[in-house]
Amino acid sequence: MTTTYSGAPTGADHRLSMDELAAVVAGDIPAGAFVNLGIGQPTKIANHLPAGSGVVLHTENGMLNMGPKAEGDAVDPDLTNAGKVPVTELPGAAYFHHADSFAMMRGGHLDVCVLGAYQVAFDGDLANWHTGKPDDIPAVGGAMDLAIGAKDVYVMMTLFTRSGEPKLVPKCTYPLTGVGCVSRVYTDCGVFDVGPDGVRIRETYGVGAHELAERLGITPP
Amino acid sequence: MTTTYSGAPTGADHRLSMDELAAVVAGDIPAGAFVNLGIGQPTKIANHLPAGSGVVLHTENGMLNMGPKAEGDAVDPDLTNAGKVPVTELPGAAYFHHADSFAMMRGGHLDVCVLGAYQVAFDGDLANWHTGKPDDIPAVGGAMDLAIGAKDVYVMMTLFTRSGEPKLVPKCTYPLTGVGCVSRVYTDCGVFDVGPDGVRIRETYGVGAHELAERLGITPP
Amino acid sequence: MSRAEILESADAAVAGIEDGSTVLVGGFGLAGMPFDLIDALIRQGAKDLTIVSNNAGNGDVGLAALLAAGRVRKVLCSFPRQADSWVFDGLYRAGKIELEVVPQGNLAERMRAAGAGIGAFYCPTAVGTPLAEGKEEREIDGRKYLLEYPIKGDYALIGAHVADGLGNLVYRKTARNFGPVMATAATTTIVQVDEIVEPGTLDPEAVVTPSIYVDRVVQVAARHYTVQGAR
Amino acid sequence: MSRAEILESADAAVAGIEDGSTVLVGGFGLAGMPFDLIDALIRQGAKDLTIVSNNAGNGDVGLAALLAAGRVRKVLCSFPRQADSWVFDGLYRAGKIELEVVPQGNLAERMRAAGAGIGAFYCPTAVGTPLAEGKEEREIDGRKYLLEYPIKGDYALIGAHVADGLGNLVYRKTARNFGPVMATAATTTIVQVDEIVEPGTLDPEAVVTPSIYVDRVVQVAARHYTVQGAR
Repeated sequence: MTTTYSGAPTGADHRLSMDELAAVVAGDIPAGAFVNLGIGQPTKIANHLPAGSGVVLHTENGMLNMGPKAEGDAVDPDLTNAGKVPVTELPGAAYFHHADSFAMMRGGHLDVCVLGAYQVAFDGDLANWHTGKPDDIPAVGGAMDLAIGAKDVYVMMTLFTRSGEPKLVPKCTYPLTGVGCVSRVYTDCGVFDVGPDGVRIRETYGVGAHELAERLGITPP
Repeated sequence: MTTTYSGAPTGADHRLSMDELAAVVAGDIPAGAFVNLGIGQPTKIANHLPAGSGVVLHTENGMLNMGPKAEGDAVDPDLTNAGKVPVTELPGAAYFHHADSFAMMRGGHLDVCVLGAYQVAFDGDLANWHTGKPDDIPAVGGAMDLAIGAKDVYVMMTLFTRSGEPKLVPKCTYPLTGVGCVSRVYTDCGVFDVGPDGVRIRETYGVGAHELAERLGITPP
Repeated sequence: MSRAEILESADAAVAGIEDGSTVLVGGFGLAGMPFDLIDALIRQGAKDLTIVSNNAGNGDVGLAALLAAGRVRKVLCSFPRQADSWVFDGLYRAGKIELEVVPQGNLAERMRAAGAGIGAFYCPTAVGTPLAEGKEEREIDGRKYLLEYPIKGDYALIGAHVADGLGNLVYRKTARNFGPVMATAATTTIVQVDEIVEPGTLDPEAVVTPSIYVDRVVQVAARHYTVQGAR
Repeated sequence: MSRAEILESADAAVAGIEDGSTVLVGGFGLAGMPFDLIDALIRQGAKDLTIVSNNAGNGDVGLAALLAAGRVRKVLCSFPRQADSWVFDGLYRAGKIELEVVPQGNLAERMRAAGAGIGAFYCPTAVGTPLAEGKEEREIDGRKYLLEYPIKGDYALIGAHVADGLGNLVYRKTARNFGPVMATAATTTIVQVDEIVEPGTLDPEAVVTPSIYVDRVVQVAARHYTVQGAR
């Protein structure tokens, strides 16, 4: 596998907070796109989509044109997102059952899906469903369906674990969610393209591209 | 294959008209059954279902609880049966698309389907879609889906061709629509059970069971 | 991707359909048939088309007119032979058009598979018949099945009843037929409707085709056609 | 077959469910969960059940209570591990319950296949992952797929919003989730609804589950449950 890096531009002089990172991802989502935002950090992206972007949010439990989190009297136990958090509906919404919802995903009709991850490999392999620890109860939910479904699968995560291990790696050590499915990785330290041609640093935050490449084991072309 | 006949009762002293036969079939359809009536003669059965039978008619172009043929102002080009004849809707109707409609059929949810036929074999093979003549343009429509779909597939036809050839035969010579799919055959001359155990005469009209068995080549057990 | 375009004319709606395209055409007989889009396609001129539709044209209008104009190389359909399918009959007997006969339910399910990302499926329909020729057969749980592959379209032309400004669709009665599956199975789905309303007008519980499947919408004048002879 | 029975109580609705049955249970978290039917099933006493549901119970109610009562031999679900899945977690770690983890979309599609008479289908989900183990892989048009088989239920217990007297159903918002597919995949489908209306009241264009899929219906009191902690 080829791994490349160039003198990628420094996009910010500090590591991004997850909110700042959500804004970066939101800025890369094309106007009018159909998007699924995975449970956890990726849901924050919705808060940063510009007004009038026309981005339509899909939630795999059966809805298009999902609105923001429901508050107060708007909370309806029959209307939740995939994380089981109460949400609202926007004008032009549509409900459908689970087989139709996942057909929509598996059939490649969504433009972008943004997921969290334990690990992403330079070639786009994704691990985000199972730590693989023997006492861990496996639970996959829609992770594997999401991983292979959208036209573009983005990952949003911190680049390093709390103990400092890189989560963008030459090869995943955690059990895989999908093979070669991720095209871009957004992290607090930088943004990366991944895939069959290997990894490329697009932008860095609070760290130089050369230093980042070295820490991740990305070798120059 | 075993073929059996017994001294089947004579149900009428004359060959039945197609309308009389439709009444016989209607009498055998259980109350509350979900039924698909094929194009042509079988559609007449609807006229003989007793009031309050609760039989629900399915039309494979996407409707349950289809009502009678539409007349006059009730004609709506958007509401037809599978024969493209304008029909009406009954209270409790539901519309669905073609994939859902054929899933309903293929999934074995219909109780009874009544079809016309060129030939039925003693073991339940059905030929009703193609004469097999070289200059004939093949056209199958929903025939093969209907043949394998319902819990019980009945055939309604004249027992003999205009030139006197039996249409209930030891083995079909016309191209098959489905294998071993028919369970009962209603004809102007009698009613037959067919299937893996062979053919059995249930009832005859205007002809004795022995004479009928002889004409059809049904040998005693 | 992205919100459906609302176009001013059927001609604008069918712009860009390339020669050699596979075009899914909705309708069962006349119900749901997108006549205005087909007429526009005839004017547009794309040729060497593969048409996927339940029938192969009735009378001299719609699909029959497209066939008569010599634009169609091949038809995949369940029921080409009808009392009024003289245009197709003539072309077929003259060897000027290819035909693949597909059972009606398989036609629908194969397009559904295309839209749903299913690679292939085992289907019990047509086992033991001439239409099983060349297909892989497998026994599962004591029943025989044939392996069927998806049918994907470059374009779908469908008729619906009402669209909202985002492209969500509802249909009318049995005119729904193939529209919803074809919308999922084509790269570009083009829809003619009787009416376009504001987003938020359609009941979200009753939307049949969600906007994600719809690329272009055009409102057309009320359909006028006779029902007689539509067999 | 035949028109749905309208029953007076949830207990009457679940009568006859045999030991060893496979029971499809609707709901995604709490939305659409048929709590009254599950409570009645606990009272009814059937044991050695295989449960197919998206989750494996939340808190101490519903499915979790059925599990706690020791009635469940095996669970097929996509997401057993949740913040409040302590009942399942305990049973699983004690080796007292079997688990088959199925990706959420495959769970839905496998039940759809059961309802639609599809023998098996090639699905791209989970290729190259631990969940591909033991499954047949095939490359079609350059993409890899796994062969997936139908999941059929003896019974389905689902929650819907309104039924008409024939058994036609509509749902509410995302509580629709697995209900419509489970209704097609079970031999006997049992539904709890908020309201039963006369046939002809529901819009035929908006019926989600046609009456043919519904065997027993019971109207239950308004659902009261909290949303907090439902992850």
